[in-house]
Amino acid sequence: MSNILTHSPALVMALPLLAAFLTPVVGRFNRKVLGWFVSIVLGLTLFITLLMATQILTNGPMIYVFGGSEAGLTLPSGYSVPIRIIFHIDGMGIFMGLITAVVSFLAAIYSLSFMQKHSGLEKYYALLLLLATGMFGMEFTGDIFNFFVFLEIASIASVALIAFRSNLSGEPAEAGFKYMVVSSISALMVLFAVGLFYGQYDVLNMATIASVMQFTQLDKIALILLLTVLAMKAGSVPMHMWTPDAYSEAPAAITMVLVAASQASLYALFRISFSLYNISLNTITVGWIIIILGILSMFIGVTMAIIQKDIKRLMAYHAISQTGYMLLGVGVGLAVLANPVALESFGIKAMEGGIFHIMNHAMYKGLLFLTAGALFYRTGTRDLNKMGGLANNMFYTTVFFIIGAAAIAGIPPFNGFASKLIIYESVYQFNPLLSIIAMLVSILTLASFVKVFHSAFLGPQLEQYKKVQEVPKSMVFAMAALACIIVLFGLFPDVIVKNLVHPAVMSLINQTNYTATILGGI
Amino acid sequence: MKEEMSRIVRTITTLIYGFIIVFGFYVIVHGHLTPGGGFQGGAIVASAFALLVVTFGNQGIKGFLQKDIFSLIESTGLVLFIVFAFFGLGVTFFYNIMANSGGLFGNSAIIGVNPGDLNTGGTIPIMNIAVGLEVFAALGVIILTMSAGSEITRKKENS
Amino acid sequence: MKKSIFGVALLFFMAFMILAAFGMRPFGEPTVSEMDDYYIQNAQAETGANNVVTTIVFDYRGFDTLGEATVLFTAVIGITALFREAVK
Amino acid sequence: MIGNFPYIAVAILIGLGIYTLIFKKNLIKIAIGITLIENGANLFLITLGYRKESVAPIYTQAPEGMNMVLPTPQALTLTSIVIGVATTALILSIAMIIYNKYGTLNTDEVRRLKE
Repeated sequence: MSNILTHSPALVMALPLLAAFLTPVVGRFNRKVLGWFVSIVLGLTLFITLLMATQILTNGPMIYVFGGSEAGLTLPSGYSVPIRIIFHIDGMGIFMGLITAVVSFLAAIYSLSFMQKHSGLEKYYALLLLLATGMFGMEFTGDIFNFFVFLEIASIASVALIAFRSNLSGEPAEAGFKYMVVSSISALMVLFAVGLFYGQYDVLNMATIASVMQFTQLDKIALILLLTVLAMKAGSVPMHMWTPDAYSEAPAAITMVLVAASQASLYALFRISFSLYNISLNTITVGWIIIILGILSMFIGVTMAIIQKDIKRLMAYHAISQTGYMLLGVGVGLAVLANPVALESFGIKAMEGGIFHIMNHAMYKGLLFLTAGALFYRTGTRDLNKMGGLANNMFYTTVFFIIGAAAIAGIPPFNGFASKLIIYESVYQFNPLLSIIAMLVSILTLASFVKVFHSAFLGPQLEQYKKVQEVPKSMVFAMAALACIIVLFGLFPDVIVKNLVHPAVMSLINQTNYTATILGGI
Repeated sequence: MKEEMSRIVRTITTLIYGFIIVFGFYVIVHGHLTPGGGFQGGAIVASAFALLVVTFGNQGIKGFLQKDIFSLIESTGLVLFIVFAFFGLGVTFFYNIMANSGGLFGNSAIIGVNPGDLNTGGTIPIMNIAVGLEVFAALGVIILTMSAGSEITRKKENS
Repeated sequence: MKKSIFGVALLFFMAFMILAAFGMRPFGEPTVSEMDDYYIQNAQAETGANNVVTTIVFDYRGFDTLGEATVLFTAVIGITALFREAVK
Repeated sequence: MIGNFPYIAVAILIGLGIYTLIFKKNLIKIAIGITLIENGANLFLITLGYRKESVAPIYTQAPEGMNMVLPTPQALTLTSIVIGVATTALILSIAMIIYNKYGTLNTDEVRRLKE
């Protein structure tokens, strides 16, 4: 048992990878078991992630040296730099890992019936597993070049998945092309920044870079490059053009995973600005840049969403808008990082709100995309004007949609309210105007979702949808699981914040801990 | 565009492609001693297949190069690679258990400049071979798929 | 209009890059090389292979190589998935 | 001063790539732009590894008593080249699919997904 625990960081990567390599072979023998095979593998991965979470939250960060003579031995004797790839999983990493594990597991379950009619299923499932692997790698790795490799795995897998339905029409390929260009540029700029770090310090481990960081001009250039491209991959506003296309053209289950994938980029953004640079950078400037990006994302996202006719495009714009809340919360934390008094009084609180919102957003936005997928599965359209009266036919979907919409609009007792409340309270102490904008955006979100609810679900039963039935059981199960998480988080936010979110925030803020875990000498 | 190239190109290709493949495998197997390795050698082997596809056209190689076999080789290579990484799990994932063990590929190297001994390196040569198989098969599948795909485009344009 | 904005952005980017180029250490004179010296000195003894680059690729940073092989595999799966109905 | 020329070459390559991405309308040219940036990044990595008056880090029949260049950038570049091959192959395949569906490679005519 302890052996499994020691090797769990390797297992959580190797298990989905091995399954992905075997999926084409399994699919050749029996297409029926394929979906179940993948679901079981992702379920096991979720189980290992939960094991790791308990371990990390009780005993502190987890280290795994690949190929080392001992899993925890980071430095070779007599040398002061790590020479091997190290997985470095702390509170924040495992927090993101849990999101990835839950989301990809439910996506596999949902796909059991959602993707049944499509051809090339073994490829679909292999790509889903690879996408999950890439995200895990991005979140767990402590090595900056390794991060680049996993960023590429995640982006190539998501591009192929976005373009998966291009046999039916040209639009998915178009969205895939757009996303491919965006993600290749981001990955290459990350590679360039890796070169800048390596050229100056001759190390690739992030904790080691943080400890020797001099904040030269080259480091500033690397910071700007990294911030820009990671904000782009996270779908923040000035660079958000790929988001609605990619989210709306991908299959619904994949869209849910894509939301989590863009949050993995957001995680990397936070990791780099907090753990790599921390107070050596001008935290007030960078913090305000992130806050302004957040405010712009919030506002432009929601205004663009209101005018959309396509249900998935509308939700995609809302995803941009909700990304703004996370940037706002964490940006406030970054802006007051150098000021211990302010950090103690509201900075940590704001970051808790922002980080908690990441998980909440993954859950309710996933649920909303799944309900949109359920509507598409039964009606064959995503156009809101063509839908109507579906509440008569699809009871469960309607209930789940209401839960998701209430959560995204910040209505108690759902989880969106819990995290938004923390953000409002703490940001108000920092700057009241920002808090008011955030509340305004929330009201606009509610208005937009009332419109969707009205046009898709309410009204008289339409003639062409007379025979529409509830979606199959596996889809209902996936949606129900997400709805349960949403309600539970909404009812007991304090427990989650105390046990899961607070350690994540502290692991971001405390840079000395981060470097000391690798280099020793606390 | 004509499917096949001229007689000169076809003759030279049939003469030369075997040598390219052998050279590729040489580069793969000697990866731990000389410049090269799994990726480079795999790319060389795949270039032989690219040459064949260019020379004989997509129809000409149908019975000779098959995508399914390539896919199988690719999966085999990857599984071999990850399995040898798993063998180190007694210590850590990716631990080189066979280095300096005296068994297969287990000789210790002479420290410093030496003429090179093929039987060294532990899991490194095996992983080289695994990656070499994976790379040439993967590139082969890419070449075959894309050339078949471009043929569809060409047909569409002509009709 | 849009093009001129992009043009200005490109100019800024180029200025950045040139700035970075002049800020780098001189070509061919690495200031610190502790990690690489470790590889050069200990690779032969630890793995038995003569080619230091290969030892890094398959031993010290073997996990990167697994990721890289996976990228290639992903691309192959993606391409065959894209052409799955056109090419049998 | 002369020591910085490799880095300037890198800057020019990456700048050319970005220029291609912004101002060219053809999907294949966009793919070429990405390849240019990638080559710039690879060139940057490999220049970082050079050490004056040194030989390749391979002990097989190496000259005695010479310094060796830094091996890590070579390994990193190898990795990023293979990743680049995968990216380019996928992006060209998507361009082929788009051409099959729409009969054009011009980005202005391809644009079906609107705001």
